[in-house]
Amino acid sequence: MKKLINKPEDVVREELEGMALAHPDLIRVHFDPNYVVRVDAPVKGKVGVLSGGGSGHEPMHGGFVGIGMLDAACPGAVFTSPTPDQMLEATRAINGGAGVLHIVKNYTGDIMNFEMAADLARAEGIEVESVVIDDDVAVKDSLYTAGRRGVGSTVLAEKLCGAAAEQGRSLKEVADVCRKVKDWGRSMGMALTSCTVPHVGRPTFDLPEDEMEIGIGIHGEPGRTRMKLKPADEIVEMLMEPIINDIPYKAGDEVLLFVNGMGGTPLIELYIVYRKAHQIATKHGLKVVRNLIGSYITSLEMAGTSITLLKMDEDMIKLWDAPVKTPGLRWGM
Amino acid sequence: MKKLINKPEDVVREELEGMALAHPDLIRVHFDPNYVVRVDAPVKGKVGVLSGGGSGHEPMHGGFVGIGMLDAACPGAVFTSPTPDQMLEATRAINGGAGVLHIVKNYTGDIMNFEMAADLARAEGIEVESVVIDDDVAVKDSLYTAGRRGVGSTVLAEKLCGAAAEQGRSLKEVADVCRKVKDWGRSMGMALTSCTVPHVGRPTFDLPEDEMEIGIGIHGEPGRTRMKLKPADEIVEMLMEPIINDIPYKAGDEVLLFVNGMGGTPLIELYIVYRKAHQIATKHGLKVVRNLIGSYITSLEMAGTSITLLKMDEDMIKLWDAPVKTPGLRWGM
Amino acid sequence: MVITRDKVLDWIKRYADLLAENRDYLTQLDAAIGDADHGANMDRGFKAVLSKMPEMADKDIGTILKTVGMTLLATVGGAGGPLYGTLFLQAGMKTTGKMEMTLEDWINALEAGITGVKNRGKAELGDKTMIDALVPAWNALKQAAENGSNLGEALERCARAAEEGMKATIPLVARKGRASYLGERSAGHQDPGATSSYLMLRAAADVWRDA
Amino acid sequence: MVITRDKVLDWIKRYADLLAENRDYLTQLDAAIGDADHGANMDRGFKAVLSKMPEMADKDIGTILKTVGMTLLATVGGAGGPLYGTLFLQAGMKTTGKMEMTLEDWINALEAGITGVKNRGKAELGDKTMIDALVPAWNALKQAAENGSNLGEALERCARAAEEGMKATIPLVARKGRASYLGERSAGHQDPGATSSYLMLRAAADVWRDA
Ligand SMILES: Nc1ncnc2c1ncn2[C@@H]1O[C@H](COP(=O)(O)OP(=O)(O)O)[C@@H](O)[C@H]1O
Ligand SMILES: Nc1ncnc2c1ncn2[C@@H]1O[C@H](COP(=O)(O)OP(=O)(O)O)[C@@H](O)[C@H]1O
Ligand SMILES: [Mg+2]
Ligand SMILES: [Mg+2]
Ligand SMILES: [Mg+2]
Ligand SMILES: [Mg+2]
Repeated sequence: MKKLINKPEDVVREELEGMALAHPDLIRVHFDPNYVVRVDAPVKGKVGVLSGGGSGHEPMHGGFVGIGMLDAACPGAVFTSPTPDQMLEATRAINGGAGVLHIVKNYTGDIMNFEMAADLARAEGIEVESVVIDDDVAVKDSLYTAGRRGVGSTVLAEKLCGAAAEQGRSLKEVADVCRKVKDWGRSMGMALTSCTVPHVGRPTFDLPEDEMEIGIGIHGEPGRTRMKLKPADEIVEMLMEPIINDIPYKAGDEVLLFVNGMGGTPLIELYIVYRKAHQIATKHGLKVVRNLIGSYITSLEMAGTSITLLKMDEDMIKLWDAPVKTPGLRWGM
Repeated sequence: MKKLINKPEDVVREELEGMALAHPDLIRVHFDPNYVVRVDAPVKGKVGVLSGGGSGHEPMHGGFVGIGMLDAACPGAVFTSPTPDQMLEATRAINGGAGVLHIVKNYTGDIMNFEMAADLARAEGIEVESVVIDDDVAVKDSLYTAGRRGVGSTVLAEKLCGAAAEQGRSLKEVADVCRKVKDWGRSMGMALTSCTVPHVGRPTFDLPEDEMEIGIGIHGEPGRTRMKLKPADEIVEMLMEPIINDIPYKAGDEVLLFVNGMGGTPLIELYIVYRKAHQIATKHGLKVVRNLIGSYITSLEMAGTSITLLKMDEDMIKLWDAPVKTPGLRWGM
Repeated sequence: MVITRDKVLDWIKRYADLLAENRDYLTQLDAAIGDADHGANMDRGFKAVLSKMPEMADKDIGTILKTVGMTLLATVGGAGGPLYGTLFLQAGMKTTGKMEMTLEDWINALEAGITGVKNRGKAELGDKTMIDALVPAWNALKQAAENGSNLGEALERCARAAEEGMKATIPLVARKGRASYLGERSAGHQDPGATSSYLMLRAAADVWRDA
Repeated sequence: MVITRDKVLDWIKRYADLLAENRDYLTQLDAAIGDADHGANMDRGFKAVLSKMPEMADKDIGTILKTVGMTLLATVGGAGGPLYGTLFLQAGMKTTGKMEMTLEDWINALEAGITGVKNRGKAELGDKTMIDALVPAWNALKQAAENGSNLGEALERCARAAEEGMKATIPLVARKGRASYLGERSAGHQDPGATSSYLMLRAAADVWRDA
């Protein structure tokens, strides 16, 4: 296992300590229970936006705490949903009286832990809405299963909801923005290499030098299919096709195209991916009006990429362009 | 070789095409000869800031073209200095009448190619100043050798000089800012893995599973020493010690601390590195007043990190905080 | 033939030991169809539980089980945390104030725990989850009691049924939890949660055998 | 015993072929003490030169060599581009208008080229660069001419001296170029640039042997 870490059990705490040292102007880090919170929380009268999930996806979520995005983030152990007590304390810490939105990725653990936290918060009189992001088209959706995973759209939801909350919208309105992202966001990912969970010490799966996994999630879980390595353009086609087949929108619509790196893939490759993804979206008549290219929702040091397509209406474009100042995403201020 | 690319010989062109599709609001990409140029270049009366170097270090340099940073960047083949014709055309394209600064990293190839370009540009009546960045303390400096490599400080020089040029400072003044960075910036890097140059197809060096290279550059070249893998804190000590021993400043001074990822190292690890680097800097009485954490000057998919320390005076802090809007670095607008 | 408060603590310790021993095994199972953390999660949770042993030492069974449940909720995370947390919490509710349990009490407590898990996770038998170990195990326990088995016998039947249920998850295609993302590819692997549930009931059988 | 314009073109083609054949070898040498691109760089440059063959076909030697130099400057990049570009440009300056070269002419052209390389790169003999192949090679060429050797013999002596110079770079510690960053670790490896320079003079000896 080749990582810049000390002891596996200290990875999350030390990463959070690093974040606290690096961004005292933007965030505070609370330990035991662990959460990252906007330095001026709670913002009176503003809806609080909270997310959380296992660690190992940095900058998501802690890196998106700040102005115009998340008010707080709860990091779990690596790839493990955080616990209700973290979420409850963070919810309290960011409740400015206008209620709190929980942005939850659709994993059984996240769902259950956030559910318990929301129940406890409501019992204390805090208004809580939860929206579950489930955008991964690599997973077959069904009433009888856990449904689709939440992946790339989460980053976009956090930006858009954060901007909406910053504008002073109500909890319902902010949650409505999140529901639009939930409805309109579609993603799919692939891996060139496995990641290694620190406390495990060896790769989660073995991928021969000439093979790749298509349809992976963000936890080193195996994907939909394994196959021989292909040129980037063919890979992008394999990711874009299921997305395009699944989107509830059509030629002429405006979209945001998000090409994400899984942690071990350099930017030079992401631009090669973006090139083809943009071409395919355009060929289908979609207008790429905004984009995001970089490693924003990662899977430790996994090499690979995921593509997210999100339809954008006028309001969402304005929310996207609104100022944001967080360790991981910043513009306009 | 596991990469998201098509043919090795198309990597640079396709990456540039991806950039052009992604950022038409910020940059134009010129092909044959290749250069990336700010969309509104030349800006009349403004000093043009140009840099360039081999590809494989993204977002440097092309990702730093935009408002408040570079006016143009010349990408060479992977890890190969660009050629004088690219530099000459780019210099012409950004000359707004106030002259052009060439920010050059200290590699024999870069030096010679930029020298020839500067000579040709001057022959055309364009005022050109060149500043050579040579901040890598892993390399022993000497009058009789090629001297130190230019690494992390280059990113900082591009930001600060870009801001100075945006303010309307003269060529000499902008070059003076660059010379301050040259004088005050010190860096050192290490690798956990080698990178693979696309047209070579196999790792540049073989690093056993339990070993690392200390004192590497950004071209997959071997480092100063190879040794057994160590915990992150010890690695950071090994990088910070030669830096601290070499800096021409002292306790009480204000510094920018830049923790850089080499391309294959995820952010979670960089924060663990930052934590220790910040602690060491602070222990030596340096005041970390600004920082940068992320993969900004990479070496393809190499896993590893480099640390840069730059003394900041009041003017530099203001230049650092000034708005910047490029694909790779953005704030304030 | 009753399970004293001290025996309950012994059971928890034994289960904690089994989880520590099987940490890598559970992780390996989870790596195949999940995210390679079930072993670490359960071990972290039960290490935290062990650290609460002093404060549980003089408490009734209900308080002990609720403390275990709360501790798991706050330290395990993932799916395992709320599920095992709920199991212990609900079992604790059924045993409030008790300093010892009869076989009957245990059947009721376990039933409440399993019902809690079902309500929380909405998994059914055959979804390839811990439910596939727990439900047959409880059925066997109940049956044994009805047939007049003594405590030791009944617990052994229970543990064996859990083991069978656990093994029976191997051919199943997962419909709940993280393994469900794999679809057909999840078949051929044993469910990690069913395995940790079996270990829990195996610990009970071993520790309470001679109660 | 003169080198015609056509023979110059043949030499360039042969050198291009040698570089293509030795592309991986040069890259390997550069991987050991540099950045693994010398083979690809030179090959890319001379492929571009080959594509200019039609336009060079009816030109004088000076124009041919200058065209090669300009093409290398614009396509090779790195250290190799300016150095080989300068070498050919300077040699071209010395042969302006010539449709054929005597041994004397070639000695002067090569001297101008080498001087250009020295001025541009500031490397001295023993710095572990292409200079270590070029300078001894030129000395041997000059010596052979003074001793009255014919063209073929002189060129062979030149190529052999380049080869020896190339091999003599192995134990050296680099003081110029990228290999110098390695310090002592650069010893024990043959310099890639010295190797490509040897190939250049080897091509000349082979192609012009029977001029
Ligand atoms: N909805 C559910 N109902 C019951 N058990 C479940 C459910 N989802 C998952 N599980 C159990 O949880 C186990 C995985 O636990 P763990 O690895 O700790 O959590 P995570 O899946 O969040 O990483 C699975 O093996 C399965 O037995
Ligand atoms: N200052 C110099 N003078 C002469 N030759 C040099 C100098 N620096 C480097 N070289 C030659 O260039 C070769 C490397 O060329 P190449 O790999 O194409 O460029 P780069 O080092 O930029 O990757 C070295 O092997 C050496 O022979
Ligand atoms: Mg998990
Ligand atoms: Mg090079
Ligand atoms: Mg798991
Ligand atoms: Mg080289």
